[in-house]
Amino acid sequence: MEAFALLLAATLNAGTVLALAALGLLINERAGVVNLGAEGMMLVAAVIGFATAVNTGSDTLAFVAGAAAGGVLAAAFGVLAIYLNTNQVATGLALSLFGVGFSAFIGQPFVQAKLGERPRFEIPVLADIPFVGPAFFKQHPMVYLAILLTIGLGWFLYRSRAGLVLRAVGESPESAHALGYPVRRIRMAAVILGGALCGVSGAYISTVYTPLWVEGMIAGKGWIALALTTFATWRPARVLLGAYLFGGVTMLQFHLQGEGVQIPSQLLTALPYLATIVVLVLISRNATWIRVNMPASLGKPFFPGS
Amino acid sequence: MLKLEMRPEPSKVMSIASPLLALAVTVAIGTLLFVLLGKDPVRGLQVFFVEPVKSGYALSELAMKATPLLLIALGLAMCFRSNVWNIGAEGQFVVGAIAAGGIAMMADKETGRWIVLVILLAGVLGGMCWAAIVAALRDRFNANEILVSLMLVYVADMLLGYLVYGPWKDPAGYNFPQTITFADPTKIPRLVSGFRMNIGVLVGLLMVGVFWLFLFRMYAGYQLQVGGLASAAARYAGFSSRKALWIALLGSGGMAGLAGALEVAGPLGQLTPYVPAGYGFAAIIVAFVGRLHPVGIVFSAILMSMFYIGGELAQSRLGLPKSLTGVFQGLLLFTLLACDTLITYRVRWKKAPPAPAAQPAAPAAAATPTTPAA
Amino acid sequence: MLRLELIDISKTYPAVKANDRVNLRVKPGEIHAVLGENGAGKSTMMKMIYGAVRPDEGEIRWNGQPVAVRNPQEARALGISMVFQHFSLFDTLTAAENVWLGLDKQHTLADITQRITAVSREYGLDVDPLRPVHTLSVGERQRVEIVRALMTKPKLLILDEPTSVLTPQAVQTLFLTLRQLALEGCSILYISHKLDEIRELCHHCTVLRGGRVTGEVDPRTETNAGLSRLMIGAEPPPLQHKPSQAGERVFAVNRLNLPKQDHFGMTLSDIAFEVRAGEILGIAGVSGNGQQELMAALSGEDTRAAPEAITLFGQPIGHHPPRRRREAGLHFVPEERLGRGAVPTLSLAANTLLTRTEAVGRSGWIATGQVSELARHLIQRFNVKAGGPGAAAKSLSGGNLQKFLVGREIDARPKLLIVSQPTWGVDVGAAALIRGELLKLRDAGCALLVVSEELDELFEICDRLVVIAQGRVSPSIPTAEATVEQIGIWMSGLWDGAAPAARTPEETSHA
Amino acid sequence: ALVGCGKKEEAAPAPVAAAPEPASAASAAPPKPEPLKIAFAYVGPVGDGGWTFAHDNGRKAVEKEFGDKVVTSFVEKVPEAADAERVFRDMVGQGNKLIFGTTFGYMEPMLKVAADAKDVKFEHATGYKQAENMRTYDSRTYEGAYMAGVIAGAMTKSNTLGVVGSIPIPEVIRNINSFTMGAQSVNPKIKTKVVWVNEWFNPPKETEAAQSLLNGGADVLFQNTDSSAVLQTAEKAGKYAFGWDSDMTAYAPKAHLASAIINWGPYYIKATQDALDGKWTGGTASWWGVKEGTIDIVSVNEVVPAEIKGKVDTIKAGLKDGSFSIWKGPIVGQDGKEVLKKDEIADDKFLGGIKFYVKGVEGKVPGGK
Ligand SMILES: Nc1ncnc2c1ncn2[C@@H]1O[C@H](COP(=O)(O)OP(=O)(O)OP(=O)(O)O)[C@@H](O)[C@H]1O
Ligand SMILES: Nc1ncnc2c1ncn2[C@@H]1O[C@H](COP(=O)(O)OP(=O)(O)OP(=O)(O)O)[C@@H](O)[C@H]1O
Ligand SMILES: [Mg+2]
Ligand SMILES: [Mg+2]
Repeated sequence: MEAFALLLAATLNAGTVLALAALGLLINERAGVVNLGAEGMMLVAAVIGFATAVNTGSDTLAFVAGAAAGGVLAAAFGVLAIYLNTNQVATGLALSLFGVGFSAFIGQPFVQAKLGERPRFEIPVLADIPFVGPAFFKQHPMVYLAILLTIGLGWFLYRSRAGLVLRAVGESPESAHALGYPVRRIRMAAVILGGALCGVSGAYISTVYTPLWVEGMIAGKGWIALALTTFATWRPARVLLGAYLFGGVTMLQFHLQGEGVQIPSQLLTALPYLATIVVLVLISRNATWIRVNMPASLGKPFFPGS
Repeated sequence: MLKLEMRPEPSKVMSIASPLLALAVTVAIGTLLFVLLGKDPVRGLQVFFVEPVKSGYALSELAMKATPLLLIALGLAMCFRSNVWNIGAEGQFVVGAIAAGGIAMMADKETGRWIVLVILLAGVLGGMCWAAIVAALRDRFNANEILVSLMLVYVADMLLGYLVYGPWKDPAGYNFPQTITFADPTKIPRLVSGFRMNIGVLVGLLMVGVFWLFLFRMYAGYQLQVGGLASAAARYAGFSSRKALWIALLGSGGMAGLAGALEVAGPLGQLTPYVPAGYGFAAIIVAFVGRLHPVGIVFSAILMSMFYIGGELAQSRLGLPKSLTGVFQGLLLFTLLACDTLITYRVRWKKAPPAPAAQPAAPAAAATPTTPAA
Repeated sequence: MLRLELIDISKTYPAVKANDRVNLRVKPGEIHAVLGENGAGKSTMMKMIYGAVRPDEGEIRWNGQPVAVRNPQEARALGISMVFQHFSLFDTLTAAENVWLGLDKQHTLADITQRITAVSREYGLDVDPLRPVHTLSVGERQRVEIVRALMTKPKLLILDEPTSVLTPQAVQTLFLTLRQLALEGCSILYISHKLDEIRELCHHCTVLRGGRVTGEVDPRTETNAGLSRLMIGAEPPPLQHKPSQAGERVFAVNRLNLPKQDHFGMTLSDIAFEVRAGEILGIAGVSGNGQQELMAALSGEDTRAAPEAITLFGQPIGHHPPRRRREAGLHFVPEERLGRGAVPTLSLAANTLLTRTEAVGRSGWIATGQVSELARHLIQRFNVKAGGPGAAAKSLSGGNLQKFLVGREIDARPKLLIVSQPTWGVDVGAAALIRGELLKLRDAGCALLVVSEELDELFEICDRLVVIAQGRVSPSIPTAEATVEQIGIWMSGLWDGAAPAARTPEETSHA
Repeated sequence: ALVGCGKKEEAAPAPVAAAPEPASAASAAPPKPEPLKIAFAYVGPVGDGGWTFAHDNGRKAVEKEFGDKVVTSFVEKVPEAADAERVFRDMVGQGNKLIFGTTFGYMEPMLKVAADAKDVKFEHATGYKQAENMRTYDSRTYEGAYMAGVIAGAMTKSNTLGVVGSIPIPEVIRNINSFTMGAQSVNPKIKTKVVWVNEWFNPPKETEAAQSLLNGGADVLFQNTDSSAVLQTAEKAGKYAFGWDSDMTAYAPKAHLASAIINWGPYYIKATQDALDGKWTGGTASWWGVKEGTIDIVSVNEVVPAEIKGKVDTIKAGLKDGSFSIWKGPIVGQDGKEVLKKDEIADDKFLGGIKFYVKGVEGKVPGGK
């Protein structure tokens, strides 16, 4: 029982990392822009966030710095993909490539750096409830923030006017343009926001999740976050659930190994990826569901003709 | 402020000038970077652009490095031209290598040289099989091929890991994760003795011709591209999008598998967990930098390899870190993409929004060539 | 005082001068027509008034004051609303959300939902605010657009070709609404190239040609011929229309039933008609009534039909893909030129390969010389203005590309030619040429099926007519015996023997 | 020609910087014995904080020891694939006379290059193939693992230890076994859980694996991966863990029980000295450990009882003078079968081929039969 509670707690934590980035990517994809540069943005944000935490001792500042770094890179991507109409897939890949190299490059001085003592978190009283406490109430505030963010984003997209405009831009940039919405500026804002959230996730990884900086430490989480948005058919709550699911499968495979389950460890390691494919297939079978939820202009450049 | 304006027709001049411009900008940024790092920029550029081509041996190495990139990128270019986004060539490369390795392991000293052909074929089939999973899931369940192909990269890595740690492990290898080293007859024939460059280079160049002909001279290739450019037109003409999907994925998977086979039966000579070397991902960039054109890809594959090799040399010659290679490659791609914009758009200096009163029209606008009007 | 005045407005696009020092004066409560052939610059002018495009030079005055309308929000703040020629709706959003997006901030969605109901009652424009737009018919979509425009209580309403998607009866309803608005003091800018409509509705008319104002008249006192002269400088040459000699039955559609493929489509039920050699059968109807689905089924883009439902020379072809149908002599010109009939970025030569495979050898090898030769031949034969076989399809103007595409199919010597919207968005000269070519083909013994939303065109070239409404097709009637009124009624789905299930189409429910 | 001596007025090359330019160096300096050029090929980034980092520290030790008698350079992140051969050939081409390849995967490429460059000396880490101008070296990392095990056995309350395994090669399995045996030497009830991440270096994955071990009841962790992620995860959870390869105290002052470190410096200095003295011979294998000073356990935490610290010191001393052997029978495998009879001491061949878990380790060796 205790072990299960801890597995749950670890799952939430692992899921949070993915959820933060995936929610960010969801925002820019809702506006019709695919940014495959997530991995690169997260890496650069991880090193900048880590450097900030080392120098200031403040995790909060690290998140802010990470967000700024992610935002800046996303803006570079945005200028190319939105204002210069470059191919989004290629530009995103270039950003990833650049980010991997650049983060390693600027990160050299921080490889052996260490952070101050990592604070521990628990919510008084609630944390002491048996089972529930260890499972849900001993988490970093970011875990709860991610949940709030999901709720907030859901509200924003489906209840607020600004969210409606965002969806409208992703649905039909031509129509939005005709109605007088500054499509490219909105897309740009969404891309920057998406990058900033990827940045927060990167900084969270290097300061809280695995508090250190080493090259390439994001190790594919950016790609998984990208997969999650499709996986979740661009709906915030599903992104969060998908992130937890993925985090759960990841933790579960280690858990099973630890319990000595007789399955080749390579198969277990491949499990999260196989799970993604399976879920993707299940979701995609319903074409209408995808059509209704997928931003219709996803990946297509828009160039106002005037 | 600067404004982009769609050109009535893509500029021929810019399509040649743009890669040069991009290279120039990258070189300029690189020079700046070298100066900032306190390195001699001339020496720095030399390491990246001269040393990799300065001798026969260097050229052979460059060709070796460029061959897998070239092969994979050719397949991907066809794929992307038909609007199928296979970004999992790395996985197809690995499975091609596994299949080729599986055959190569069966050979012994007595086996005839024909085995090389079988190995290459096995590689092609292996890559195709892996890509076929993507095609099938896309075709049958409409599953997004970007994600499926990407996820399958990790699965392929694990498959390779399972084999080399498990059933295929060299029994005499002290439990290290590797297969036996393949028998001599499996070795891909070299072109020049002493140089590692092998017939893969010729295969690569041959495939350039094949792909060029297929894309620009064959009806099937035409159909594929119409599907990618305008799916409604393809439906109207009666070109099957399913067929295009399968051809594109099988073709690019096969090429990636071929590259994998050439790699294991060539310089590697055995399967290890380190077969995946990132060629599949780098080739995506190679394909784009080469503008998805077979001939362009030859140049971009060479350029990319120069960056790789230059990156190694820059470490031992200048003490620069490896990460610089990625920075350079990223920058080159960024600038190239940006410069390519100039092919279809031109940059114009426009005044800010006009005041209520009249503003003179931009004089240049009137002088622009007009398209034939009805 | 004038509600709106444009003084010497110019707008240049890279390839054309869309507006060249145009002037426009609109009085309060006036229904003001802007007339002009395709590409005359009407839409550009409207977009400048609405702030969606910025003029290069010139002055806009609103109630006598010079203004800079920098974006549509500012236009709406002034009291200008616009219904676009190409709808600017968002498919997956509800009608209310679509309306909300077109308004400026202060309201809540709930508010809007209520007001939509009120406005639609006031003007007889039935709109269900909670339905997603993709479930609406074209007519309903237009009502959403109009309601959206009306919600801002505009002082000036711009309508860009609003009637191309409406039945004649629905047009009348719209006119009632517009007249009511005008009486309330709202000025209306009404764009159309349908002369009858303008003469019926409008108080004043500004005519554009080639981006310039070529005249200002009172349409109520003008004849069609007079307006036409102002619009294109001449009357189009009359067509040579010999009586037809219908021959054997070439093509028959019988009991064609097709369920719709998604929400966005229309179900085809029990469609039957036939086309004989040497005749042109016209299919009239308001767009969105199943034409697209029918064309897809006939062309082979959709092969779900039962094999015997479609026969060509007696052979069942319902399952055949487009290429097999073409081999059997069935050629098709779709209404979308760019993206369907032609690949925009490919050359004209390459575009011939979509439907013409003479240059493709058995091995699949393309003889490029032969391909260019064919393109050159088509350019010459059909008088296409283009840079040559190497010119990209998208570099051609609409009319020239249409000539090329129709020519591409005519030149293939089809036994049956199906043409959808042959002159859609094509200027008068090119339209006359295309119609002439179709008639020539008929006279040569080919069977033709023409789908068009323009009744005038159908009456001009067809020997027999059927009407498509709600996914059903009416019995055929010789053109000589048909009247516009009757066809108009049929377009609402009300023909004798129309299945009892055919509910009253929404387009006429508020008539 | 390889011997260089005499002090020069020029400063030694900057620590991290690579070789100065051969051309300028040659023209600027007065005629003098050429320095020995030494090159290192690393598999990871110098900044991995683990394996490659430790090797690079060895390289720096060589520079410090020999000053301007040597010139060192390195190439990092050399893939264990076709690229390696080119890098080695280039190192030869650059005039390096002593070349270190620091990972197993360089074995075949080094052999090939060695065959063509007879005047160059090749040193290959962790491999098993030699040539006349190529020899192998390795560290007895299991000695550090054993000593860490002793501490772990004393510190665990749950009697469950957790190991984050990288890649199931003999070395790593040997370390897991040694760690377990060390723990059992002070606490026979010990069980060890193992989780494989199938990578040398993937900090988030290591974190997740560590977390799942903690969740599964392990309260002292050990890892054979290259980052400090496991240690830091233990710190966050208030549990214990060890540093590996290099001293990691700083990363987790509370959780850090000790660091089992590899110090490649002594071997690299000896190899360089051999080369400088002309005494270098190929075809041999060196396997150094505590005795030669390449393996140590350092920075033992204060919370470790003095008694245990004393025990560790005794073991270390025993290893140093050869009076103590870790792999000395009786040793029983997981399945209960005796793998080493009483008082039998495993030879290096036995150690090199370990593919089984000893009793007390849970689970199954991946890929094992
Ligand atoms: N700041 C502005 N000043 C003047 N006109 C504007 C402004 N913003 C938008 N518009 C007008 O509104 C129309 C719709 O905006 P559009 O989508 O073109 O903005 P955008 O090009 O995305 O914005 P940006 O200025 O960021 O490029 C434009 O065509 C333009 O005429
Ligand atoms: N965004 C644009 N970029 C370039 N050219 C344009 C653009 N919009 C319109 N044009 C060109 O300007 C001219 C006038 O176009 P406009 O749409 O105003 O014509 P119109 O009178 O509305 O025609 P129609 O009856 O077809 O709607 C045409 O030649 C058109 O091709
Ligand atoms: Mg127009
Ligand atoms: Mg118009």
